[in-house]
Amino acid sequence: MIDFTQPTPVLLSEERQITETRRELVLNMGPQHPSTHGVLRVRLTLEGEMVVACDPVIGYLHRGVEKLGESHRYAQIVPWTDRTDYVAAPSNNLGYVLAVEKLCGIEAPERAQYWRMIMAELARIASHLVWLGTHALDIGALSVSLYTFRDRELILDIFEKFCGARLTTNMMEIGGFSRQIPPALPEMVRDFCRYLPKAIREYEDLLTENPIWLARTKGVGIVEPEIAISYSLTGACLRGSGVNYDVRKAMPYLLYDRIDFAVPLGTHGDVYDRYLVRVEEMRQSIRIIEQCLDQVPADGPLMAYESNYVIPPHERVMTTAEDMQRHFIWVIKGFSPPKGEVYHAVEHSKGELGYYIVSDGSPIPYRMRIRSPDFVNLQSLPYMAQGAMLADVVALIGTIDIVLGSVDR
Amino acid sequence: MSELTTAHFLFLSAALFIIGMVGVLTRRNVLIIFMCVELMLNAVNVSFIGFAWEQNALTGQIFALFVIAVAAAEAVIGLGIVMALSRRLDTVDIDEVRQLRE
Amino acid sequence: MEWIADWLFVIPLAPLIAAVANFLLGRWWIRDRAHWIAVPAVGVSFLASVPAFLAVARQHEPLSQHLYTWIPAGDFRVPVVLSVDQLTAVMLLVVTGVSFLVHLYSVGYMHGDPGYHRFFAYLPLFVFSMVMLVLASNFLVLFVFWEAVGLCSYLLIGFWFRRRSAADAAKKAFIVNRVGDFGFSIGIMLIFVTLGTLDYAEVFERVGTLGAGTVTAIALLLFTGAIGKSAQVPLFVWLPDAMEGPTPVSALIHAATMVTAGIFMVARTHPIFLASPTAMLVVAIVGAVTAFIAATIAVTQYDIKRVVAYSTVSQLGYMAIGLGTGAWIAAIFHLFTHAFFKALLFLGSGSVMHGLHDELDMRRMGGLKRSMPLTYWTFLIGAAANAGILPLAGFWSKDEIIVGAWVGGYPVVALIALAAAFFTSLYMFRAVFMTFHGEERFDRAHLHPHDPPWTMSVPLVVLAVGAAVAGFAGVPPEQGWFHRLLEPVFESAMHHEVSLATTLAFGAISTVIALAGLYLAAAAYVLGTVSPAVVAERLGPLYRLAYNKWYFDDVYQRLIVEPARGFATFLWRQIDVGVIDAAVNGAASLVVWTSQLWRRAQTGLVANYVLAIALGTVIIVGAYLIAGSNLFR
Amino acid sequence: MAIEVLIFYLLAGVAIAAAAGVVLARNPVHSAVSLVLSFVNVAAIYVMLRAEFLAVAQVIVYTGAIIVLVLFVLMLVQQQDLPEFHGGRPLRRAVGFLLGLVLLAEVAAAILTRSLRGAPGSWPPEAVAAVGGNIQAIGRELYSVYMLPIQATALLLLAATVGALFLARPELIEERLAVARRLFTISLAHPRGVDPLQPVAELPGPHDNERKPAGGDRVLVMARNAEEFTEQPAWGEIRR
Amino acid sequence: MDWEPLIVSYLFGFVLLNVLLLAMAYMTWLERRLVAFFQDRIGPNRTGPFGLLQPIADAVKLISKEDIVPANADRLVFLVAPLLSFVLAPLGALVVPFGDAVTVFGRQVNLYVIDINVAALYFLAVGSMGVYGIILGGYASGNRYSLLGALRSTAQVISYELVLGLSLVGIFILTGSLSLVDILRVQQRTLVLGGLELPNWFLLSQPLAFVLFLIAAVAETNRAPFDLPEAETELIAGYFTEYSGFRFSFYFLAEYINMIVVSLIAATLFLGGIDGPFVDGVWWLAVKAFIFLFFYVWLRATLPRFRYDQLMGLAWKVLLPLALINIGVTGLVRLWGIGAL
Repeated sequence: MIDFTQPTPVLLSEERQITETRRELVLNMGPQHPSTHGVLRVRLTLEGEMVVACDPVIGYLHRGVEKLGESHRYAQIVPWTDRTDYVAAPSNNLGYVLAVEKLCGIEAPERAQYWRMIMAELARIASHLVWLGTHALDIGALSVSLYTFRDRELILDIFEKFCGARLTTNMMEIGGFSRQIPPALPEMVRDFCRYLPKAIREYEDLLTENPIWLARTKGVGIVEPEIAISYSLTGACLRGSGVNYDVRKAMPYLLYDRIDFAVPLGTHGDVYDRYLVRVEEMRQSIRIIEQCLDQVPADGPLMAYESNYVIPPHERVMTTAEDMQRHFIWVIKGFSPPKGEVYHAVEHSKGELGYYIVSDGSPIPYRMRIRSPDFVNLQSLPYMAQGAMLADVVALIGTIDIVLGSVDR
Repeated sequence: MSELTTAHFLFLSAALFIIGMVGVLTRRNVLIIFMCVELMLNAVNVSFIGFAWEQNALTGQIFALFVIAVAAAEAVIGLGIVMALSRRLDTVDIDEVRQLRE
Repeated sequence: MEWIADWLFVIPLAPLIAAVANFLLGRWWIRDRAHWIAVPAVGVSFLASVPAFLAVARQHEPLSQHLYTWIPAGDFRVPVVLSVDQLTAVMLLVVTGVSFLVHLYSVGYMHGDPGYHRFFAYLPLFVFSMVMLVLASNFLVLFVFWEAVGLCSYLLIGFWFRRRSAADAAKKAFIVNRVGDFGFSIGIMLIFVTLGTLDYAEVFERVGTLGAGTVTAIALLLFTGAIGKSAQVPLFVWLPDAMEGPTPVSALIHAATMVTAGIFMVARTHPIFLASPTAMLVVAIVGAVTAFIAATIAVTQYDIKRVVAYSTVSQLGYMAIGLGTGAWIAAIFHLFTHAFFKALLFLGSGSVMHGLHDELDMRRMGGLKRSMPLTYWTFLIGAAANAGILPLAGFWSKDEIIVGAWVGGYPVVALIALAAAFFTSLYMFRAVFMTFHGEERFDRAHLHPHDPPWTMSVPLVVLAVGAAVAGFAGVPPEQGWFHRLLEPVFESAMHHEVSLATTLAFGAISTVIALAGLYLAAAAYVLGTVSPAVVAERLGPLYRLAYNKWYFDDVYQRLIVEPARGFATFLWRQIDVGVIDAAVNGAASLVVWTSQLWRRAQTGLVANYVLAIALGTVIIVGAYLIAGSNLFR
Repeated sequence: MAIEVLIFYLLAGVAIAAAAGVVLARNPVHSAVSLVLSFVNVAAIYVMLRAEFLAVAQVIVYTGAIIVLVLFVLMLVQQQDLPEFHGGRPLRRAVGFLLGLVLLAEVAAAILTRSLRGAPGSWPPEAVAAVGGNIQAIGRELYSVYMLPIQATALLLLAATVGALFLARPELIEERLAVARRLFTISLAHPRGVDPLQPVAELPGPHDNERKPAGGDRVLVMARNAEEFTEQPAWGEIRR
Repeated sequence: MDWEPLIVSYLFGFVLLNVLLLAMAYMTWLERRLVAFFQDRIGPNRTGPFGLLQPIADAVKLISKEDIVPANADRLVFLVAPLLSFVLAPLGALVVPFGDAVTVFGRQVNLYVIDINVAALYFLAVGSMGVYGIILGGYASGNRYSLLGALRSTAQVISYELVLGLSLVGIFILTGSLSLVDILRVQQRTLVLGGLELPNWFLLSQPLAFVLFLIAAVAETNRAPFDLPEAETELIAGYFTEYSGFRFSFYFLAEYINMIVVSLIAATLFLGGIDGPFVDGVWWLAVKAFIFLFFYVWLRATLPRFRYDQLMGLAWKVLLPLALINIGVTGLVRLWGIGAL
């Protein structure tokens, strides 16, 4: 246990002196390796099969999204957020647009908020499905990944129906949605909600009580709650350790305070608990989506109106002079939010996703910073991996649930 | 020598034994010495079985079986010692191991 | 029923399997389901004993099954043979039957204990050992399982080993028993030395060929074992302390079965005792003294389980009287009836404790009659049976022992036994009245006594029925069914000829004595006409003598434990450190010194050693070659 | 020349050549491979000598277990730990070769002048065939006449196993790892979020969280409120 | 010397080898199709009808690929190791009896290559030799993943070899012979059990041994869930990470032939081999072996992978004691003669 009253010495991996450790084997896992989820590189120091030290090396997918944010207008940044965590793109959009809306002091109409929630929860399910598939694949359960990807297709179909894109959706806009909801969409989502619990039961049949799965996940990669907090883990990594923190509950945004759902918390803090938590989160997401579909008004505006910060609706641009002017300015020059700084966080499928924006009153952010959850969560890998077996490392990488696009940005 | 006699097998045994012995005497790697010891044990087995064949008896075969069992035990302990050596002294050179002097 | 002869092995095997299973798997797999193995296993054992009993009861021929030869060392062979004759069959029924009920009772009593599986591993292990002890057909097997039941007793007394008193009691039981077992083992060795065999049948056949002194020595040594195991004076001190174990254990081991092993052993080896009148006299005297002393102590105790425990000691004394005076069948009959009512009393007191959250002191009970009717009535039956109230079980058997002693020519013993009977009745009803009558002296705010669940009450009821009617197996006295059953076993024993008048007279006398005890108890604790405190003060030294258990423990502490400890300290400080260690260290330093000289020859290079070996080989082979094969002839 | 003799020469030649390879190869792995080759050939010679069981035992025990273990150790021992073939102590090597030659000469002389014959044994090929074959014959002999030696051998193997476990006991690894953990822990532990000195009781009290059984003996706590505080499980017990 | 049986055996062995190779080729196709079926996919279906020509296409591709030898490989060993693996794999099948003797061209031909007295041990011996291909290949590649794969494989094969052998001892006790032909003959009898006429297959009298054999055989052939030496998510491809082209295909061949051989042996030892209802014959053996192969594929599609220490723990702490218990019980039963098994 770490003594919090004392500063802990931090030794950087590259400067580490290997003195009396001649017997150790240094293994470079990645950046080209089947189970590092992209281009993560992990330097493992092995003693036999046991991991003595583990240093994640990141940056192979760095594209400077934050820097790009400082040279694009506010509305142009939304597509860039898609490309950070590309398995749950709508959630990234959501975090950004909510931050900008908070900066500008506008709010999307109720109907749009409900649809944003639906899409964010669908994105969460999609992300968890990808995670479950790859995690199981890492541990050797081949078939689960194909099942989860099969079911993820259904979500991508919904996205496609809603906005035309499947992966990098770019669906949220500042102020709401400018397009109409396709009439068949609610029924499509409902169908999905009816179908998914069956699929989840199928995954659970394959894994939850499987002795090998239990042997591989139980007691592996334990993170105590204090440690989890001190690493500032968020998301399932934190809740698997039994710490009750979910942005949707702690700092409700959108209309989550109107929805009845529970946040699952683990009790042992190991890989298995994080698995259970994420599977349960999928179920809770279904509940949220169903409640949203019940509560969402069938009609009503989807876009905040009468503001310089949002793009005016199409027919009014065509019919009124003011709106045509506003449209012109919005498109050509962009909009200039008030001066100030803002941080807004959403509960992304991987944890707390925060956007911090500093505005100097110009149409371009002065600074944009993304607090991406997987980047932060990944730091706990060395802690979890120490003393584990080599095979556990892939399970641990899987359990953190990283997307390198989001880690490296 | 148009027919197989015990002498054939005894010569084979002797050859293997002496090769093994020379290996033990000349090599410095503990692991190779270990393998040479196995070779010597095996050579002895050849003559055991050769005699058994000559005498129409099973005693030699059974002795060879015991030799194999003892060799297995020896292998386990010997390799354990080699591992311990390399772990503690970082060497498996027989000339560098002088712990027996104490 | 003869087919059972091939299936005798089932009787010990079933509990053994249960014990092993619970022991190996209990901790991580079986846990709270332990009774699902143990209870049926003992049930099977009991069910297998019934046909065995019926078989020998019908045909009078002992059954036997050869399992395997344990020690085949030349002429000395120890086969493990299970043999069942009438005596064994009775013991089997008692052991497995009472054990089954106690197992059932334990399901409720031990529920929720963290060592549940451990308990249900030890208990069947005990049943296995006891059954094997009973089934043994030679002294060596008997001795092995004699020790095994001792071990089980140790484990079970110390079951709550985290409690210091329990651990101490377990140790005490073990050590005190060792004293007896020491004599017992010497006796067995003596038998082997003199007769060259350990098989029962052969020993009994040839016992007549021995000199009187040898037989007496053997008999007395064997009886030493019985003194230890059956808690006779002077080695009874462990039994009351053994109440630290869980109550079902007390009921099973320290009342119904294990302590009777000594009685059983003496009865089993009766030809040896018959050959030595001196030994018989000693047995009778020890029994009488035990019966009396324990009864007087029981009157003064307040711990309900201790009262029952001293009662056990006292009743075992009665059995010893029976054995010593030649009333063999009566002794076994008493063993049989005693098993019922003593197990009942223990389970009853366990149920009282259960209701009162482990309260043991009778001064903090009282008035439980209303809240625990079932316990009350069953306990009352047990107490009355123990006290020898007509027509319950204890009356018939105890009376028979007293009559046997009287007509067997030991009138003094009989009188002591009668006196003890008075105290028996007194302490038994004292316990009943203090516990169940009078005002409620427990903390009524927190305790709500109630009758136990069915697994605990069913055994109570069954045992109560047994305690009530078991005595009729021996009616009419001396000619009852029980006597005819056991007659073949004790053929060689002399028979008492008892006139009807004597029987009736003694029946009347003991009834009067028992009622006197009952009246005195009632007067003191219900009617209040006699004040116990005043009586105790009047009797002064006598009361204190009894209250302090006749100072047995203190005497042992002074005379044995402390000198032994002093001697051990002396050995450690002076002999061990001063002489032995010094010698060893001296030898070692000598070796060190000489090896310092020799080490100069060692280079530490293995390769050089190997070279030397090879050189030696070459030289030896060469020598052979030159000198021919007769070199070393 | 009978075909058997030819086969024998072939097998024996390969066996001896491979044995020489064991001694001469520079790379210990090559030595091991040569040794395997030699053993397999010797096993084939055993078959010629009507010792089928021993042939198979030889392959299973020597090549299948012992040499595999040797290779295992070779790979675990780092290459830089392996001594050079050449260099150092030429005198000893010369003496070794010389001793080998002398012994060879002596043994050859012994074999050629051998006059002693033992009494013929009780297991001619017909007797062996009568009980079903070599393996049955060995079994009969082994478990009747050699009962005690085989028990002793079993004890020896047991002792060897225990000894090996002792030699390879994992404390060393644990010690090493403990050192590593002190040195290499990369932690960003800052006192943030919780104050460990604050007693638990002062945190918001535990609520009646719904507990949902999930998978075996695990439960998930279903928190409905951000303030809800879950009582801590016994972390000390499940720490690795 | 009588040459004729030798030549007949040789010819039969040649035929057997070719059949094995063909079976192996279609085993790969079957596995891909089956796994695809398990996973809601289609699998190879383009090359020929139902993708039946896929194995041939794969073979052509593999053979025509470049044979790469890494710079820091131990060249000789690197080149020989896959061959070793491939050569040893089908040897086990030599002792499998494929049927009673048949008459071909007026000659009595035994449908097995050899019937040796120690056939079962021979199978184990060949299996234990098979590890050399893996360990040498892993060592010679000069790659750390390969080395780790080789190390894992060594420990695994030694451990499971033991279980595999011990699980068969029960059968040896019951038959009193190690010859597969004898074992088969014993199984062709009928077991009468309380009025029921059952085949005397050792599956019925040695169920525990069967389960142990099955598990150990899966481990011995390095298949899921025991495919640690080649665990792709941990060790890329384990010992054959550095191999390409036809050397890679040799490992591949060896793995599948091993599977087939083990299935044949398992079917012969436990399921009565060619014994079956209606007419005995090699088709029953094929059906039974196919069941095993299907089981292999099924396992692969279903189960996650064990961890190295768990694998060792399973072998030494669970399977080995169980095997010993099985031997003890079988021995006692045989000693006391309960039942006429």
